[in-house]
Amino acid sequence: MGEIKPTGVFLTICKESVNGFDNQILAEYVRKIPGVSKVWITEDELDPRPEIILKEISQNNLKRFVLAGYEPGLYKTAFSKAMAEAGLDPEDVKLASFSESGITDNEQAKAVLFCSVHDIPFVEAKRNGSAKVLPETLVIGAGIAGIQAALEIADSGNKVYLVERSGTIGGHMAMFDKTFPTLDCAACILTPKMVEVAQHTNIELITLGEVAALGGSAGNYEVTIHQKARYVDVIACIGCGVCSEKCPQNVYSEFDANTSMRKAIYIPFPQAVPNKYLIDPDHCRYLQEEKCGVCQKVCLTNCIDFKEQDKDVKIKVGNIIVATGFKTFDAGRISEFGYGRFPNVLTSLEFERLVNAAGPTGGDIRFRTRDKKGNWVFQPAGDEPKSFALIHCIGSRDRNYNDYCSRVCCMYSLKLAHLVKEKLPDAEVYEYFIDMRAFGKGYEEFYKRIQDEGVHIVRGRTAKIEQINGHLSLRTEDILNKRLLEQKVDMVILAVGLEPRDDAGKLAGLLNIKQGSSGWFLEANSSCDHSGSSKEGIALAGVCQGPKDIPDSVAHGSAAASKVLQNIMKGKVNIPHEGLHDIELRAKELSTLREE
Amino acid sequence: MNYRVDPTFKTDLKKFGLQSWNDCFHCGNCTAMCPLSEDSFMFPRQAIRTMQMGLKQKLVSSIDPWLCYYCGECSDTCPRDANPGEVMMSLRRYLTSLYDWTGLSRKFYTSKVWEIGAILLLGGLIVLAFAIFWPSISPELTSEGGVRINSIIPLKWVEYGDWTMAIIVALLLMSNLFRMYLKIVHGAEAVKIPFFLYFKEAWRLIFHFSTQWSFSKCDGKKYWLWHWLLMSGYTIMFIIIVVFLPWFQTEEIYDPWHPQRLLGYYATFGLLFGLIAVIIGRLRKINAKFKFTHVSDWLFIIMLLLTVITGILVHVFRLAGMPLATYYLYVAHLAILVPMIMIEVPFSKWSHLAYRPFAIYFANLKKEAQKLQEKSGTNFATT
Amino acid sequence: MEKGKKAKKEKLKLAIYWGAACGGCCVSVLDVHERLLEIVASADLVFWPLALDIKYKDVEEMPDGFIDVCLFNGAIRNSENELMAVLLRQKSKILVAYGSCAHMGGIPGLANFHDRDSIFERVYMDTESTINPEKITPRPRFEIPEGELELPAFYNDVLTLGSIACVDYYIPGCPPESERLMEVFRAIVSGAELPYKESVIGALDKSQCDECKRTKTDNKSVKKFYRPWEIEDDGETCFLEQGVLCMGPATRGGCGVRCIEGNAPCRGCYGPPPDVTDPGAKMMSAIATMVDSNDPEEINMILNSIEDIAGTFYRFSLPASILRRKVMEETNVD
Amino acid sequence: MKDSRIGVYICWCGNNIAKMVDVEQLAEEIGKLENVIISRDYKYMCSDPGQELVIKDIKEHQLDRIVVAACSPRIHELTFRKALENAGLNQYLLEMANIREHVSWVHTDREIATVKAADLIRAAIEKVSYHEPLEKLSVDIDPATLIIGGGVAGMSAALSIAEAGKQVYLLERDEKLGGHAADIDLSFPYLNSVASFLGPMIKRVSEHKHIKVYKGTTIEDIFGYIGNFETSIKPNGGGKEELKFGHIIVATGLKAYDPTPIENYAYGRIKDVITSSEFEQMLLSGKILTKQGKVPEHVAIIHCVGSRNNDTHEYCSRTCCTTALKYANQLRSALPDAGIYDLYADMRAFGKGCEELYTSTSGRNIMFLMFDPEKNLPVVSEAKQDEECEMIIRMEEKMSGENIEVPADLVILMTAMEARDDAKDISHIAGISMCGNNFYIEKHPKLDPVATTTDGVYIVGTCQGPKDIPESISQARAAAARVLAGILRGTVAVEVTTAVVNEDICCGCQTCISVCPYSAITFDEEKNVSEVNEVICKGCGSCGSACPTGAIRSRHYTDRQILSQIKGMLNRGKLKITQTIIEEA
Amino acid sequence: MRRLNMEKFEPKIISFLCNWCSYTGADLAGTSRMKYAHNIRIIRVMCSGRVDPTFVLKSFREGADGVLICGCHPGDCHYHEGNYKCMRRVEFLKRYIKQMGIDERRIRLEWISASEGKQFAALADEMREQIASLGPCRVRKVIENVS
Repeated sequence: MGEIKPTGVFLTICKESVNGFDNQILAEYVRKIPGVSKVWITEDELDPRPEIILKEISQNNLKRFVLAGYEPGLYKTAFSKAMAEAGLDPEDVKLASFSESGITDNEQAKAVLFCSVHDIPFVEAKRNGSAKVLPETLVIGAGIAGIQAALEIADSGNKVYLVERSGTIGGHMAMFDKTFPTLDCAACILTPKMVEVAQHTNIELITLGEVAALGGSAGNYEVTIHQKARYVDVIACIGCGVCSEKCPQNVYSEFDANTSMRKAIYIPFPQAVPNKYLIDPDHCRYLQEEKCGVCQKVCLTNCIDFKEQDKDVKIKVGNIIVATGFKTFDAGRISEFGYGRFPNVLTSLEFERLVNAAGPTGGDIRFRTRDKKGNWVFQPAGDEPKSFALIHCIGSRDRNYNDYCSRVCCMYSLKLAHLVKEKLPDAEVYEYFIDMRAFGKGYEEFYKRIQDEGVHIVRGRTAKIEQINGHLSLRTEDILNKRLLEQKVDMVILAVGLEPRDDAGKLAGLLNIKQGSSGWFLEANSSCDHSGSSKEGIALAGVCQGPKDIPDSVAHGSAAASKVLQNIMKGKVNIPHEGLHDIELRAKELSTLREE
Repeated sequence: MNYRVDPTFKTDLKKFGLQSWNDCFHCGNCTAMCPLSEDSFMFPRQAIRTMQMGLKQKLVSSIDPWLCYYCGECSDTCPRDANPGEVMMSLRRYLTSLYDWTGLSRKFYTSKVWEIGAILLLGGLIVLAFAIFWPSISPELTSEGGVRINSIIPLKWVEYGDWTMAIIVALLLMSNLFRMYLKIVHGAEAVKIPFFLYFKEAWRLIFHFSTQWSFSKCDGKKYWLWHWLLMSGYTIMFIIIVVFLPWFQTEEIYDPWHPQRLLGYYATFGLLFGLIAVIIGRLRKINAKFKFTHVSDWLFIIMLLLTVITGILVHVFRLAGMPLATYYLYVAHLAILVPMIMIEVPFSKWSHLAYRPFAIYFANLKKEAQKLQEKSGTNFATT
Repeated sequence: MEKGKKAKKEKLKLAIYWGAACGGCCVSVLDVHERLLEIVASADLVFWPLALDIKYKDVEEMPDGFIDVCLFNGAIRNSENELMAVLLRQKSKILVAYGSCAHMGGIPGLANFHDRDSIFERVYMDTESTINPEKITPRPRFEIPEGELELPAFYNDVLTLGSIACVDYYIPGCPPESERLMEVFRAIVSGAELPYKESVIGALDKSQCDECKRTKTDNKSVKKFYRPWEIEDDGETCFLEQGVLCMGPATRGGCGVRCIEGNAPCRGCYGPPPDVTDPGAKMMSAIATMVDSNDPEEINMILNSIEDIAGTFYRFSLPASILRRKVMEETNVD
Repeated sequence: MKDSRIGVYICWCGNNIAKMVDVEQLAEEIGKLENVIISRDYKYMCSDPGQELVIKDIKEHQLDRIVVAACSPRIHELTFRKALENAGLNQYLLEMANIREHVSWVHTDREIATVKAADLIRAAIEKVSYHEPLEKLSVDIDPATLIIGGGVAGMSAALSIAEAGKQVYLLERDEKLGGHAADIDLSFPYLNSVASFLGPMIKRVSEHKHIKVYKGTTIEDIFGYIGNFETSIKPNGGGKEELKFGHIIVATGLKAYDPTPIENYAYGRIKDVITSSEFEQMLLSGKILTKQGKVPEHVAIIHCVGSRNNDTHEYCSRTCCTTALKYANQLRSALPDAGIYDLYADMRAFGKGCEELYTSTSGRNIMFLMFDPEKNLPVVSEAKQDEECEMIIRMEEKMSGENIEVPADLVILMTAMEARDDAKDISHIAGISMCGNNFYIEKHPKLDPVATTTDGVYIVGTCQGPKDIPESISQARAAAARVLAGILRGTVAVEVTTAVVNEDICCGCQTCISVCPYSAITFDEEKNVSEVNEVICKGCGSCGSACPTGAIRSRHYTDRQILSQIKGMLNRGKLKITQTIIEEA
Repeated sequence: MRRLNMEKFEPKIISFLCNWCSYTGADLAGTSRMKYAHNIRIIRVMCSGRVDPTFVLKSFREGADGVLICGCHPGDCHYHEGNYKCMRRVEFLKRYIKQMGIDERRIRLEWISASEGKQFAALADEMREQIASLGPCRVRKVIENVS
């Protein structure tokens, strides 16, 4: 084994939210590694300014540096500069980034440090043996990313279990009207895929299912799926809809983002897959109070069974793909916008249903009004609003709610503005944004197009909404025109951001995968592997890893599938070293190999 | 004209308590949220922008910081935790120091040592003065016959002292206000103001001075009430002490319904209630505006509180007929009161009391002048 | 056996007749020049109003199937044409629709843009050189001193031969290329196996482009259509690629691409290749494909550069097309 | 109409159809039609007994054509096709009449609905009699893959495939692997070292037993179609090599925009105005110095250079904003006291962790200034002698509305990503379409972001549009998934209802070729005919209607089939049920 | 059995729908139980680009009073540009039939997406109204008279 040049190690843990590292323990550990001649803990011990570093280099006769911490790259350039000034190779500044590999504890941090000191990639050192892989795959979540991943694998001839918590597959995409920037209709492109899933012989679809337990290890997982009772025999049901027609119970339709009513026995939407009815046990009068049962009486095929019980399905799979998606931000949390108080302050998802040709009004834009039973719904008979405001960044880029950018809201808001203009050309549409993030292919062009369509696009975040005489009044600073706007509109659409699902933490616990600080599942490596999770044999697909638009989700879904296929074809899955000692040994071995 | 950006400007401002100077990403939420912001005076975002870019010339002529009453809504809803309200507060401190030609204001704001030192010095001088005079008057003090407050030091002397103090403070304030006027009205974007407007708009000065009405527009009349109680209490006390001291500080103790006592009680109550509310707020950090506290803020509060408490105690001991205690406390009272007035009023936080109404007055002057010019079709903004 | 021998030696009985035609087809028979001798050598002309003085009555007297081959040219315009078509069908073993008019209606077929009344109106009253104060138009029968005279009735529509009588073969062309005629003739004489009934002979299954020597590429996008004189033809590039409407792709070959060789675009006289129901529709479809725009307004502008769509695309085939004739809303023959 | 033995099955769909259509009488009447051997009505045709009924009848009555009048073919066409298959009949000899979605559910008059159903069924009968048996085809897939481009995307794809044990040929035009990523010091948003993952990646690619790397090699032409491509290459210094492969992944990457044409930025005129890639070189060398060798005291970063402007590129280059934030951090680290100015248009920090980077960067004393990317771009000019800085940038700051001057010693231009100059050549070679700005067009912008209209050819990374490293890797893997699935299947199913050229008719006019969106039609010079590659054809039928000679037939939707369907639909003929209800006008 | 009074003219309309958008849209109208005019007879083609002018002419020839062609919205075509090709053909055809004495309004090309069941239903009604107002198409009668 070759000598390690005299190395200075700068330990910095710069992100407040991250704890779990103990600088002292790490420093003590790293000091003992041969070749390490100086260790500084945080900026208190070494102000990382080039001139100070330069002084340290000459005082301690250092030849290289290892910067360790959560985001040590922040300091790297100062060290590179000092190295260059000292006549040393700037490439001898190595980073030991704990965030890159999603490391959260001292032992792994030590391993990363050890590898960095030895200049061995941590990923390589971690690589251990392998385990056999079962060819079956479990895909959790059947939104577009999950569907894509499932189809990708099923098309290769391997079995896929596709588990979906709701009664139909399709996820959020099925709810959308058009998709930006090409404006092709979501149903036109999604429903054929859904049908493909339904008809694929390699896909076993488990709707109303949720993962309840995970056993086994990478390559050979045993998963228990808790499947809720549908109360309708999927095979016998022919989807005629008589049951639903007669059902007396009205419930807000989740698929319509609670802007219309459905029955307690229902089909989420006409193109649902499976295209069979199901009973909402929380609202079914029979299941709640043993009264009614009309649906059973009118059913022509006798497919309704109130006695059906939830069941646990146990499956064995080699790989798991998590594609659980997101939920939209609860706009009611921001009291200034009056969502929940003012009926015509909508979330973008609600508006998405309103403009959808298959939505509650058949795509006609109407005020939200009370129906005969007093429910707030969109009805085809209502009046047309004449002016609209769209407010970006609701719950996103906001330290009071979510720090991160939800990535899709700018574009979908532009799209919604376009849809309004398309349906109501005389309507006035105002968009209030902070930064217009039109970054994807064709997005900027779309942004220009919307501007040309006469949508008033205003830079400035609306601060509050008040309802005055039936109008909604928005107060916004028009930054570029130095005006303070008090805009009166009929309808406000809040571009709500994306959030991890409420039970993301629970699932992470079940699967033993990590979540990042915002709650999104943590990728295997932040710089080069966004499809793996922190655990071998479990891949991530779509928004559950972080906000994404449709093409990115689809690509991400396919990428997850490629990880799985790779394992299946190899027949084995990598098993990482867990213990520090093993990694140290392996790193040493690798560095010896390199010397030779 | 082209402004040159200056990245070092904020280092100077930091000395005035500026903290998160660059967090703002300019969404405009604060301005839209601010109940006082209007088309002609949009703040705080623009002021923040000017500050971030280091456009000092522009900042000194700006009225915006004075229009802000720091309700804290902007800071509460700021998506970046950029704390616009606090920025405005810092700017006010900075501007105060700019208006102050003596340079003392800057010293007091930027250095704890200077501020505390000055207070101690002044307080010490008062105590010293008493210490020197004490032996010559002491026999009378202990004599029987109740407390004679004016015997510890001739009332005239105190009155002379008051007047001197008032004149010094007034001169300082007025000269500073004049500098403020020059910077704002004849600053970068000067407008020609017809003479009659100065009178026409004068009512605003009085109105705003006496009611602090703008503050009430900030949400929650509660805060306005606290503030007004504090402010009115302070003003009444200031006037009766400085101008009507012989009427106020009589040896004879009137019955409780006498206007002298009622006014005194009201002022004391206003001061005490307002202060307690502010202190609780600051301690609990209930509101954005209480989250960050500059040394000068605390010092002022403490000084005022001590003044009030010593004042009350003087009164209580006097009523209780405890001469010695009364006299000692009276000395302490003065030793606190004098530096408070001499330092806080012209150089520190309390100067806001004067700058604010004038800022509104100047702002409206500008606004009205602009309206007139627009009407007559001449170009305004002689930049 | 004797009979067979005799039959072999026996000359073919050939008839040629014209319906509504210009006479060009008959002339095309003569265009075989010296090979006429070859025809005469192996065939007897039993009926040819153009050349022989044989009356209809003589034909009527012939036994059924007496004529071996009858070349019928011209469309059916009046009752005489129809009568003769039916008669000749009866008397002929093989009835050949000879030339575009008999095949698809031909140029006379363009009269289907009008009806009888409007044609009479124009021809017998409105033409600049006509003086007809009594407004007399042809009548099928009228009284003359000698008695009642019967004349052929003028039909409202021009019909193809095929729609009147069962046609054995079609020889397309306006007029048919005489070389093709000789080929057919020789085939019949030689007793070779003839193609299936109702098929087109004397032409290729492939269309004009197959023979056309002009260079063709897949870049057929057109921003404006030109009439042949509006452009300077380079003589080498496919007409369509130059924006000149050429019916070549939807027209059978066999004529030797004579028009194109002569630097004129194909007009479609040889009729559609097999399987094409309506050559005009097919050609419209193909041409529309070439229109280089996705913007409705621009498309319309480009289409504006095409004169007389129906006349251009159905120059020879209107009576044989799907729609057959213009719908005359006013004078409909309900 | 050909002689055929047709069986007609009319579904009740419980009451869904039967309530609005008199199915029993219909079945009886239809049974009287020519060629209809069997005509039945049944409660649930899609149910197992319903299908059994069909199978039994086919066998017993030697039926050769089946018409099912039921729900939408989109729901159950596959079901009944399978039934036909089970009965030993070619599955394409089926036609469905949609009398539920298009009749019973949308009409309210029972008699009218019955007539309409009859019309649809008759049309189906007419059509089905012209149906032809079609065989499902498939082609074998060569398990090797060609990857063009050895950048991050190309290498990721290569590794994904090779790790699964399949052969990869990796072509790189340069002499080294790594592409643009190799010239980058740190990645955003977490400022991790790029070399730390790229180095091992290059090593693994170079040493992998299933990857054959050809450096300094370009490609001239590719022949074949999905599963069976071939090409010959001339590797550096070697002789000609023939390669055969089943899939192609194009990962040719991008080119940095040359900002010389933007006069405002004085690139090329003032030497301390540099591009982002030049700055990246500085970072790698650790020497952030002006051309005169001085440490800059003021550094300005200008966004959107060559992006979001009609004079250059209309599109947004997606990564520059966050890269600029990264630079700001690196500059702050190296030059703790310098003035750092970030001139941006919209801060597009959209990725995971990017907004957080923007926030934290704000805390590092960086001055953010906004300009309009479309008009009045900032102007960089040399400062006067007496100034402390080298350059002055004059701009209209949008957030304040002020005209300001920014001092600078070093100006970094965040140059746009643009398509490579040879993008067009590769697109011709691999059969990929390009959009106006020369980026490659994906098959479907949403659902097929890595495939192209040419089956078996995938586009990944920045050749498709600007992208950051993880996105490029994600795409590369997505393409790898496709390839691996293909290899695993071993064959690719070919669309059955393709177009086919009758060579006896085709005259070689080539009208069809430009019509085909998939370039499935090629021209055979020798035979002077067009040829449809059935492996590529998707069966849209556009060529069939464009073909002026009628030489192209769209299988299963032939002219004849549709024309007879029209006829059937409109000729009520002898059906009593229809005659008695509606008289012809 | 009832004999319908034909005083009210009920036109026959042939409709060509593309498989991916419009046919699905028409299906959606069905699944959503929207009621619309019965006059429409739907023929499914894979793409509106498959609609050959011959089909349209044939429909008139066989007695249709109107022809409705529906495809994916511009830019949405499953096969990229088939709908544009259809658009050009329809423009062409309209000119032709106009010359042939047929009202060009009898041919209509509309874009119906898979989610536009309601729009399809409305279109069917509208088309019926329009064609009814135009009266019966005489093509078939005329031709039958000819032959």
